[in-house]
Amino acid sequence: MIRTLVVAAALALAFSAHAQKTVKIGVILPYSGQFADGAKQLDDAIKLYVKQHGDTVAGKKLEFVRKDTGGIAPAVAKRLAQELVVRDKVDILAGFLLTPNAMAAGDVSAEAKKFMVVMNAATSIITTKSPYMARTSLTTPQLNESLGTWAVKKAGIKSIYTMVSDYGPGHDAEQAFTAAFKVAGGTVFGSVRFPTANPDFAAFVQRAKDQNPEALYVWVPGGAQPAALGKALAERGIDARKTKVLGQLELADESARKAMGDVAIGIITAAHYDPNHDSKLNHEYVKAYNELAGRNPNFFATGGYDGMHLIYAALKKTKGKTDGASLIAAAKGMKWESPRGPVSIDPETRDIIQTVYIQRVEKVGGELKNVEIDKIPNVKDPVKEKMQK
Amino acid sequence: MLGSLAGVLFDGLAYGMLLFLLSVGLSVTLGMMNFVNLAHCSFAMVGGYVSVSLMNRFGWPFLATLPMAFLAAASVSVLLERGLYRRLYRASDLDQCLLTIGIVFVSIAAYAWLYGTEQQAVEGFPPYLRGSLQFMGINLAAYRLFLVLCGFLVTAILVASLEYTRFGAKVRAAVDNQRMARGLGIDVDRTFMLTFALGGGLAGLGGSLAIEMVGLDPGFALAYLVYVLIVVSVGGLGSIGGSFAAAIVLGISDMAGKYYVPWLGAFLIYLVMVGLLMWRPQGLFGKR
Amino acid sequence: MLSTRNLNKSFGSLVVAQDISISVPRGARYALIGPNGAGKTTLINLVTGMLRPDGGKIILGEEDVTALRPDARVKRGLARTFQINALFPQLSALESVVLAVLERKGESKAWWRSLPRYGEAVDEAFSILESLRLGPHCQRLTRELAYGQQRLLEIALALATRPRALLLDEPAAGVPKDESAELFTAISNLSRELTVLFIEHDMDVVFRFASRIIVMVGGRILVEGAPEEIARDERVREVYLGKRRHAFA
Amino acid sequence: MASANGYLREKIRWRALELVFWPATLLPFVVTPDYLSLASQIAITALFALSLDLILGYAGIVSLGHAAYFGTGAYTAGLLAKHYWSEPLAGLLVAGVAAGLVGYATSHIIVRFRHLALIMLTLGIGLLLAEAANSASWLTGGADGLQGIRMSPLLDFKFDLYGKTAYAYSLAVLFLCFLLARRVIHSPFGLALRGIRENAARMPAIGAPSRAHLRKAYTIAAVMAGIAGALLTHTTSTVSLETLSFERSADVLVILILGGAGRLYGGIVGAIIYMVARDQFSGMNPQYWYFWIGLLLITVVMLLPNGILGGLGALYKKSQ
Repeated sequence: MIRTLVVAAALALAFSAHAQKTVKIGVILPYSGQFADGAKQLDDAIKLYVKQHGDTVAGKKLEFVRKDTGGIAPAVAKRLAQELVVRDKVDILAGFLLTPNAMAAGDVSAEAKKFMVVMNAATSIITTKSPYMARTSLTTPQLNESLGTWAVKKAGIKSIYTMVSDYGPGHDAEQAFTAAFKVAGGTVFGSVRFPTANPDFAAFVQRAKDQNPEALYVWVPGGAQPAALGKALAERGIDARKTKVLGQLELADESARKAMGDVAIGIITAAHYDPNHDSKLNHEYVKAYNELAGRNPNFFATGGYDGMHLIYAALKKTKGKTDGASLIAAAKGMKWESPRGPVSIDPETRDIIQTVYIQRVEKVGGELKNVEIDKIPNVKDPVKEKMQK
Repeated sequence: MLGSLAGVLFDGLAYGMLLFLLSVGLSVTLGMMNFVNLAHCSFAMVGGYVSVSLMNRFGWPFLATLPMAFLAAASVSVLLERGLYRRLYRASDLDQCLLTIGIVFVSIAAYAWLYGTEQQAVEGFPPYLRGSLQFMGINLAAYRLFLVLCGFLVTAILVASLEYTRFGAKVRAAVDNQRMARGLGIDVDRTFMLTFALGGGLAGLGGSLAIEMVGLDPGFALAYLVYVLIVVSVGGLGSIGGSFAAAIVLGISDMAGKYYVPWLGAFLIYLVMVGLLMWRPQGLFGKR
Repeated sequence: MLSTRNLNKSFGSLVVAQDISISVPRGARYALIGPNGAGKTTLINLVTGMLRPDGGKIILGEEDVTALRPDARVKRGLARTFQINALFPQLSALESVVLAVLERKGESKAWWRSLPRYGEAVDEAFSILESLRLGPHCQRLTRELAYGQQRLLEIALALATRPRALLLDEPAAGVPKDESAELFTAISNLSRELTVLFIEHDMDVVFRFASRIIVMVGGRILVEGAPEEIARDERVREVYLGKRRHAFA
Repeated sequence: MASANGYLREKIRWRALELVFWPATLLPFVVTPDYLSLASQIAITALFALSLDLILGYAGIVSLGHAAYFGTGAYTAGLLAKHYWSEPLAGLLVAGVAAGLVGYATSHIIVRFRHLALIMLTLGIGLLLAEAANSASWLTGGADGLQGIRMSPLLDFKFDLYGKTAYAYSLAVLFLCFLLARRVIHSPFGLALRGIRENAARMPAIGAPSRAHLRKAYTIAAVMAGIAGALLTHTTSTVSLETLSFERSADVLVILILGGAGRLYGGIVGAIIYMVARDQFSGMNPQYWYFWIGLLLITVVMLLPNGILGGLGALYKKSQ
């Protein structure tokens, strides 16, 4: 009887020792369902980072546990986060493509004091949900307020007509853009909202064309809708070269440009990352990502790639300590050169500070690309900035 | 203002044609054969992916891929009919639901594995189908015109073949009363198989025609299921003409609603459906 | 007890009931006969409210029930059976009759107390089944009962609503000869209070059980009279009985 | 021959299997303490499936929009907890009443239709309610979900990470609702519902006000679905449009058919098998688990007609 006790004790010790040696990272993404493509992009970037930088940091081996939320499902996301903490004993929560899921998991990060890295979800107030949370992607107002100011100040646009998808992210983007646009002196003379589920854009674009606006501001979620909207613009004879078409980067990402064809030329978007960005680090990153995933990285991927960088850097700084408090302290104020350009983590809001690029779709060497025509460095999240004042 | 009214009506008609082409196959399988085939859009996906691969990988012209999409989807539906559906002809419609939803799940995962989850971009799409033409001051998109043409063509062929040919008579007889049809010497089993192939093939054709308008990714099998069910139920079971009329009514009212009353946009198609069903529960031209 | 005045009904150009006025006194046993398609079942559907008449009145006792919904007419004591069995396959015979009894007593709204607590209704249902000699089969599923027993169950369901007037639509349809005699003896010893109007094709049964006979042809009443008159009436013979000499005459 | 009443009492008696099943639901506390939050969401889904079984299995109403009442309950509980009163039990009752009112209102439309028209009307009502919740984002928080829900503890047990309180709470409410459902099914009203399912045309001929019965059944089912929705809000402090979505209505229908409609336990068995399978498959293969769930559904429907319990019941009878 004694012998079995000794063996059990030894085993337990070994197991806990083993636990010291590894850092477990729980990745929560919508691997299946409507947003599966974004999740795949982000996940490939995580794999790329680990492949490039090895899977041991500060002497500890990294271990990943992947969980699928299946789409917008905060109740499921919260349960998965709880299971990761309680059952899989993870040290770090990562991933989070969608805002509702990030919000729900934020509660778990706060309660369990686990370091959490949001790699895409873009609603501003997410980082307020837990003091141990940092974000390495973007916030919707960050891009859209910069675009609004730029549209009046630099592009000299006087009046604009806005068309956005009728749900949370669409409202946030429109509100951010129009606020900055009006402050800068522009006027919004009309707006319309698309239904979120597979709309047909013809009627809305026709309505916009009838107002023959000087410029259009558009926001649609990624996936099939940018291409469908582009085609509707072409069919209605709205030429992005004459009527300025402004929007967030999804409107002119690679799959949208490929599906739209030459119709896309002239579309102006605000972006925090584009594979066409001219920097040595970015070219290497794009080449390596193509080898691994067979296509160019988009902003989902880069959010994931930089998220991993933040985790690696924080672990190095704390020399492998994995408790939430020390990791978030290490993360605050972290600065580094990302494929998108210089980025840093705002010590107060733990959100990302980055450069916002204004880019136009042009035909370069027979291929449609986003060409940078302007940039606004070191943009903080305006919503939280106002909250602090 | 007239210009845009005619424009909205044309767009509504084109959108209705798209809904019709996607759902006509279901009005054959669900409508005539009374089989709750929720996997209808999976067959549409089969057609869509076949024509995308033919165009992107083998450089086929778009129009040539349409018959191939029809045949591919038809053969897949025959396979499934022989293997699975046939055993559930007399099962409760709940069991038919379970089987077909199972097939939808399998098809989504299979296509995500085969083609990846990203939107299928179509290279080499014929330019003459992309631009738009001016006709009496209205801006007609070429592809929408093409869809309207396809809609009328498919309806004409279907109504002619089902109403005026021996095969059509046999199908309607077999569906109405299996026992009696067998009594008259009709090989009911083969007729059902061919009818199912027709339904599946039409779905495949609808799928490939829809790519240009609404794109294609593995989630297609669930995304459009609701709209297809709406068209078939409002149109009335067992009537091709019913689905045709319902698709046009829904297409135009949806488009007009989004143009004239945008804040009501998303509600409209469901309100129209509820209204029509409460007025005619068996559907516009439904028999039972 | 049960009477109709100038009932009319037509589906477009097809006239299924034309100016029908009948009157069945309390406790009577009336038979309704006529060739197929004469409108017999339609008349029953009109009287029970399954079909809305285009014109005319239906009187039950002293009350005009023309505008009432079918279930309201049943509550006032007008019950019927169906030509083709319309029963509850997965319910047992006892459960079916208990359901009808509870509906009559308005107790089927009770969703809190369990079924066995309604002993009174259960016993009443059981006694109805026993009166139709279905007692031993009361626990078997309706689906598993013999066809003849199902016809008896149809009658039991109707009786459970304690009707004042009972309309039997070909009660013995599809029942073999020997069993139908047993069926009709069960019907005949129903209470004297109960007014019965039944549709039947078997002339031996009609002439043995009916106190008066109504003959319908083409949606109209051809003639009404005692069995002997009907047997001798030339028009009936021509239209319906054909040339065969009738055993009775 | 046992007396008629004895036969009916025999049909209602608690079966041995049932007396084993319910205590077994307490095992997760001991055997799988790490799976309690999953267990609580299974109990909630089982309650939701049970409410659908009341109208589908017992009254024959096939609904593709039952999430409308689940979501109404979830949002009512969420709004109540956020603005007024975050004590769970009161929230549960108010949510149930709210869902019941919506159920009663919509039942007037539902009971007048049958077959495909009925299914599509339930679908339409569900989708309209989901769109309304999305456009009323000032109230419901729209796509980001309702934020700022702070649940106060249940009888001073906090809703914590480990899900102990959550599972105990969900299981208790599921058991109470199950007892209620069992009583309803074995009551005269339950018999009338089964009569409607077996032969709706015959009911008027025995004086039964079918529509009134169906409205009452639909309202009871809506109350129960609303309570299930409120349970999800209380145990996860999150509410999103997903609680009103077509996917949730389709999922619960699949779960009920998988388990076997019309058998009270169909929804519960279906929920356990479907959600455990989904959790395990998606754990093994986050991207393509749909394939295995689809295969599971096809196998069950091919081998066990009328769901798992239906199929097993038939096999058991055959072996007698």
